[in-house]
Amino acid sequence: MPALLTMRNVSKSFLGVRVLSDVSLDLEAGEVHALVGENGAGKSTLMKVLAGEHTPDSGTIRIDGTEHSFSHPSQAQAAGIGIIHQEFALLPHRTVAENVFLGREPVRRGRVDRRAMEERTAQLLTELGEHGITPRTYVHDLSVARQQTVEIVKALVGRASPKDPGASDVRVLVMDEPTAPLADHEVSLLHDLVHRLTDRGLGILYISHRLREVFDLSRRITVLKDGRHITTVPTAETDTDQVVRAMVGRELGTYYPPRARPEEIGDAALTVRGAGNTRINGIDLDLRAGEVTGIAGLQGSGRTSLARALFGAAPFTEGTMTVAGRTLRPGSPRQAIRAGIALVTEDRKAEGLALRQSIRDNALLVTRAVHARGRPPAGRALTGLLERVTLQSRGEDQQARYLSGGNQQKVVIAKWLAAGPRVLLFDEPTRGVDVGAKSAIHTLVRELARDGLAVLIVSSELPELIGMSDRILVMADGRLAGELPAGADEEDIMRLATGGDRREDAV
Amino acid sequence: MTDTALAPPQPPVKHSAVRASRLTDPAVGVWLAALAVTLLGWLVVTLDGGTFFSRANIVVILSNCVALGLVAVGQTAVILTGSLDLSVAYLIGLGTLVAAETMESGSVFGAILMVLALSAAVGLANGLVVTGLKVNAFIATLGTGFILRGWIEDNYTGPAGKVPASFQRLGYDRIGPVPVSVFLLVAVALALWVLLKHTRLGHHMYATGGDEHAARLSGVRTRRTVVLAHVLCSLCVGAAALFLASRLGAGAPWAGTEARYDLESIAAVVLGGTVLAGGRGGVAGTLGGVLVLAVLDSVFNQLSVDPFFKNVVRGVVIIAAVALYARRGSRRSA
Amino acid sequence: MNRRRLLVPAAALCAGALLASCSSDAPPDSPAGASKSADTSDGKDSKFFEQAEYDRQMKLMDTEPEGPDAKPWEQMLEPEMTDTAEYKKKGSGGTHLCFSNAGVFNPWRQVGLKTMKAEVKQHKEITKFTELDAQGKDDKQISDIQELTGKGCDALIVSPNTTATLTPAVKEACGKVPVIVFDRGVETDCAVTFVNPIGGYAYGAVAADFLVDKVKPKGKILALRISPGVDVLENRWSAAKVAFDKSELDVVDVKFTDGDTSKAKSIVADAISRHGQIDGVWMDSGATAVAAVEAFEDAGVDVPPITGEDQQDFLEAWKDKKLTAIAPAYPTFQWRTPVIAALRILDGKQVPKEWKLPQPTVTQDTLDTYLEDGMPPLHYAMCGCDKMPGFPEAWGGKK
Amino acid sequence: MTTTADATTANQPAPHRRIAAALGTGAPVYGLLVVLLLALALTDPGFYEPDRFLAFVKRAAPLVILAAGQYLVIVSGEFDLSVGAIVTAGVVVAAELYGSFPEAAWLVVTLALLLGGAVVGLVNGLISTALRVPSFITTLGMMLILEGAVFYWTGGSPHGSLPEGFRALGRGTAFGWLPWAVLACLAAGGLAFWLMRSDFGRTLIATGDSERTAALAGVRVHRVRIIAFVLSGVAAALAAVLVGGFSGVSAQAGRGLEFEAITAVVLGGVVLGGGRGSVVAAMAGAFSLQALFTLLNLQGVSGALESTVQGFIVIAAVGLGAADFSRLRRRRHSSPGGTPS
Repeated sequence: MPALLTMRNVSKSFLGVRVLSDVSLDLEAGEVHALVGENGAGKSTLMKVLAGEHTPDSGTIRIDGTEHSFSHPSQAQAAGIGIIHQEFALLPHRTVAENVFLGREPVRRGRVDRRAMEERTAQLLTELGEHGITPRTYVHDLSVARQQTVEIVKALVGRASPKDPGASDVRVLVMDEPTAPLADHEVSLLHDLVHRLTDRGLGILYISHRLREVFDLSRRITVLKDGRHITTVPTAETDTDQVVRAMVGRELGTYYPPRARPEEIGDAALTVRGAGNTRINGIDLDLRAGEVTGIAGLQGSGRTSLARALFGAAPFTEGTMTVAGRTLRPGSPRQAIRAGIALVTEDRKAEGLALRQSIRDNALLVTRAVHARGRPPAGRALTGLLERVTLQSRGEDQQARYLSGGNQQKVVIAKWLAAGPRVLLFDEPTRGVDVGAKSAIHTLVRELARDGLAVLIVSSELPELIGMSDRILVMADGRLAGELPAGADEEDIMRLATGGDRREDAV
Repeated sequence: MTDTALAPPQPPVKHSAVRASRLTDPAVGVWLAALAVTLLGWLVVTLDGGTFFSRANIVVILSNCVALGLVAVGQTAVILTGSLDLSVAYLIGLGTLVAAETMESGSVFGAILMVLALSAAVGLANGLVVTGLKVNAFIATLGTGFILRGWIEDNYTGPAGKVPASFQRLGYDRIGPVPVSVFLLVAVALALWVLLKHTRLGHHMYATGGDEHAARLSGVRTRRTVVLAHVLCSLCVGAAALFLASRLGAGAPWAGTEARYDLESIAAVVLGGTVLAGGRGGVAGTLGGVLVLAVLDSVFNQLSVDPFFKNVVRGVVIIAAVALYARRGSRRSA
Repeated sequence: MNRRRLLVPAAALCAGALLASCSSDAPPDSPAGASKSADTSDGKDSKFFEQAEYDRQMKLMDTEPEGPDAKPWEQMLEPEMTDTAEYKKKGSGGTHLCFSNAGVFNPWRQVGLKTMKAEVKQHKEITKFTELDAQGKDDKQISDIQELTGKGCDALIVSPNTTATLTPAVKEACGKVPVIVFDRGVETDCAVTFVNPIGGYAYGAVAADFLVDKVKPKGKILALRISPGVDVLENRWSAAKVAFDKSELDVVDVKFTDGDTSKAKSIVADAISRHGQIDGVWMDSGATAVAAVEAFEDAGVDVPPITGEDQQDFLEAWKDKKLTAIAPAYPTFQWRTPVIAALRILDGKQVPKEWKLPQPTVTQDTLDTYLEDGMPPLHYAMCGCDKMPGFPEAWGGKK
Repeated sequence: MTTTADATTANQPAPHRRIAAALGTGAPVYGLLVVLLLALALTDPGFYEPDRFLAFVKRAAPLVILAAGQYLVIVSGEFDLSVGAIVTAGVVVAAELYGSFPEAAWLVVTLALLLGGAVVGLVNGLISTALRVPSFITTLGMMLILEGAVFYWTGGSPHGSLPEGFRALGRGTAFGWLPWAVLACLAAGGLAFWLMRSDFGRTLIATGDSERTAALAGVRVHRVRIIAFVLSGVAAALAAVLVGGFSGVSAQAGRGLEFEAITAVVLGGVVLGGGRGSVVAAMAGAFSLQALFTLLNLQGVSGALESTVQGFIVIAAVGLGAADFSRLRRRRHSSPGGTPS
């Protein structure tokens, strides 16, 4: 019996540049097959080929032994391939049902059969154990996590036949970084879901940077590098180091840089007392020069709100905030920046970069916007700055959108360093960043702390948080639930984070 | 000042807000506005010593809705899909000419088909230029407009053709106070409404307008959708041309441009709460917008307001209305 | 799959169209009657040329008008009087006069409207004057007329936006009130009287003949027109064409300016450079005359014989720059006549079926009599308003 | 994925790339312009005689200035449909002012107009940002309001005429050979160019590219956009001065100019929606458009067909640009910059 899905010698190049060369891969029914590799290794391209977004230059795609060639996503769907994209493909102003069936609305007597759509959607939602969503809810009224669920339901709905509206004939499900937007307990929900799907005989291609998940979930792991197939191994027969080595092509040494020694930690650069706003309250916080403070917490616990409040993006409405001794009345990012606060946001593409502008213009944006009087660093100064963040690019004129996630993040950091901040806030510093760049960023962050900056890191990746932080503050329900010393373990953190089970409103 | 830009991506909203949004739905709002304007007009006119709800006046208001209404309904289709059509004005002119001339020589029905065929062709051209050549709709349709204009100027030197009395009845007959042409408008609007709400094409138009990339990833044939939207729009414009032909009794090259149907229709659509960027709104609102403009016009007439001053008021009304929608929109972080 | 979807709206539209046609299955007779602008156009101006009408206008130009010389707006050429007893206003009480205006989208109409309003003021018996402005929309003017017929007007004055398209509406109105049409005509004689000057042919011919007379044979003529498709203007051009064809002159360019002065100026400049020289400029209206003159100045060449209109700025330029020029007029005083006509009709006095007004021309000799100092540049000299109360301020001028 | 080329060399862009960057995305428009200018030379050998050519530039000046102003608004992600109305209003108001104060100094009137333009722009900006009305609608409404208001005020036609003093800027020449309009055009162009090199210009483009990013980087996005609108208004007013000077009083001086300006900017490869495109290219677009008009004049294309030809060429040119651009994008996309995931 042939494998559920076989891709053989798939090659794809864009005007001469090869991004996939002779990649082969197969997927059994009921298996989770993990696909790992650094950004630009070709994962996304491979998936886009499978999804029918790109047509391969050569190679074959077989499903149940029958060969297919896709020229449009709808054909891939018709062939039973469902994709969960890293960026959601949801329409905020349409209902859940409309989104789920978009592109394959069931039609009865010439009209779209809304009832069928909504019934089927509701059914699938309950099957996935999701009760907070009704098919008629507007997507823009849903939390990110629930939008994720909608994405999955959407992927599960195959091309409906008029007879049996919404009859799912999805055989292959591709998940591209599905847990990226999720909080940890949501991740475990997702994993249960994945198991339930495989039990139904679906084959799942699972793309992720989080090796822990990969090892938890997958039966086999395939590693891509520079558009080539490196290896495919049964998960049971390998370990993290081997995989990482295959991905990076070198040893990654110790994962995290050494923490700050006590004498390196200075006095408070930023102090907050009794501060709060609609989302968070009672915040007492000191960020000390030279120290890396980690903020842990579930999605919706207020950790991001805290960062944005400190930065004045969603300012505190009560309490006091002093930076380097001078009180800062909460207002706009502009004021925060003036006071020497910088925020590396979670959503790099939408909030961190002007994607169609050059690296130079992005790096200089803050200084141009705020410190217009003092000449922004130009020429060598800028070059030096970019070297410092170990940016790898085709020159300062390259547009930001053509950089990899890691290098994009480095540009964002450079942008803030150019403004010479005292306090550096990171929200999910390494989201969607590949292993190599990840450690580079970690090292950089530590260096900055060592240079006397006060650093705050918000992250949903506990290993990162634990590895990087000199102390960890845990948030729950918009309050600081407690503080843990360096090297605290995940159980302590989760206990504080989930203190008093309030998962529902945490979502 | 920059708070809008800073509002965090997706603040969770309670479901009650969704209910509320039903009430603050622009489509409803604009009809309320229309009602308000009507009552206000009635009040003012009566104080001025006129009669607003006279049968004659109602007829006038309604029949003034038809031409703009048909165009605006079509415009709604393209705008919802995230596109735009600035060529409508010239298409109307050409449409009336073709209609009148074919009716003079041939049959009425033939003429109708001719005009619709012409419109469909123009719509197709617009759609293909926008999707195929990737020319921004603004420029593309502006260009086709120019092309049509040249065609008209080169082939016609004034009103031409002649519409038989039989067909003119479309423009002049009425049932009670309701001109039959209004039924044409209603029919077209209804057809488009059904199409938008209850067919795949409709759903895909909303999707394409809302987020073309997402729609495409979801397997929507976005290009095809945009092209069809343009065709639909042009067909509505064709209907408008037919109506005008029947009303004017002949083809009038500048029937569309002198009335500025291109910009007026867009104004009406937006007044009706359809978002210019696409993806949200609908026919119902547009009709409301058209009604508001028509009633305003009538009130101006009753008070014989200086024609130049009318434009000032219209401009203010349009801006004010959209500003209102913007406030509503922001309140629910839509 | 999309075919079926396309059917839905298509069907809907046909349904709409059908609905339309069922309400109109009456015998397709043509009440509006065939007319010049109703026959299919072959895209050339020939269709705008009628020998008979042309000859008539030529003859009228030499005809002595009846009526007071001092008041050309009350004069009439070859009138065929018609009886209006049936319209005689019953009982006393003020007169309610209504006016459906095509629009005020150009200075000529603005001057005209001011003049008409001034005329209305002069008559105590007119207690109410309702004006509706169609802003150049045929469709709106149709409903305006319908609306006015419902307003209890004693008489309705109509200045149609276009000839063919307003015929049905006017016919409808004729049944209810005495209708006076002026400026542009309609294709029905149901109106009590149709007030208009001699016409476009005469205008075009006068200008053309002037050039034929002033410009040496083989001279290069540049014809500047506002825009195609405006019947009045088309007539002017077709008549001019006749004259030029007969002459030795060589019309090197016929361009449309859209009444846009800077475009006109550019066109003239380009024409000069393209043809080396221009020996005469013919214009179908005065709006852009001054721009043309300036184009020659800026190009550093003498201004050749040029035709314009009785627009103030042109007359001034003419005088200051000692141009060889002529200005046929489409007199704005014709805006006074309809009011006068209306009152006569309501008095039961006779009026001509077609009230032909004289169409004076501004020539070198008459220039000073028409050129009124202190008037705004876009004023039309032949408004016949210089004796009216409120002149010149009401027309934007200064004493 | 990434080049291991060491950063230092990578960060010294080759001169040709610097030039390319300076020219921006508008590459196709320069081609178009060259073709048109050549065509002009062929149709009319005398075209490049200094005075003739200067006359051409002088004629193009208003549109170029409008394009520059329109560019600022478009690149920040907005629209300005009111410029045509501003030009008309400007000319009529100037005439009206001279009607009341015949002795007014040209400089005063000119400055008054510029100020007026600035105010209109300010209103446009405030409504579009603070009230969040799409600028397409704001400026559309403003167009109606301006035209209406001006004619309502002047009863349809201005009372005065424009004296030579005022008209010199649009009609006269400096040192007897160099039209003032050309100088004004150069000045405006230079200013726009400098502006876009300045910090303001950069933040403006960034705002058009990603409003959220700009705001979080401390850019006062509303203020930046409002300034763009104000500048566009001023540019329109300046164009009004030139147009009025060039051809005198006219009640429809600015008809259709808004569309011509936007067309010019798009011809210059500037992306409607903002964040991309160079002001030089936009102005080149304006020149191309004017060259096209002139060519059609000289070619003696039947007056009626002109607009058809114009329509085709505009669509073709923009289509070409779009195609060109997208191919460029794909090449870069696959380049070792790494594919964004």
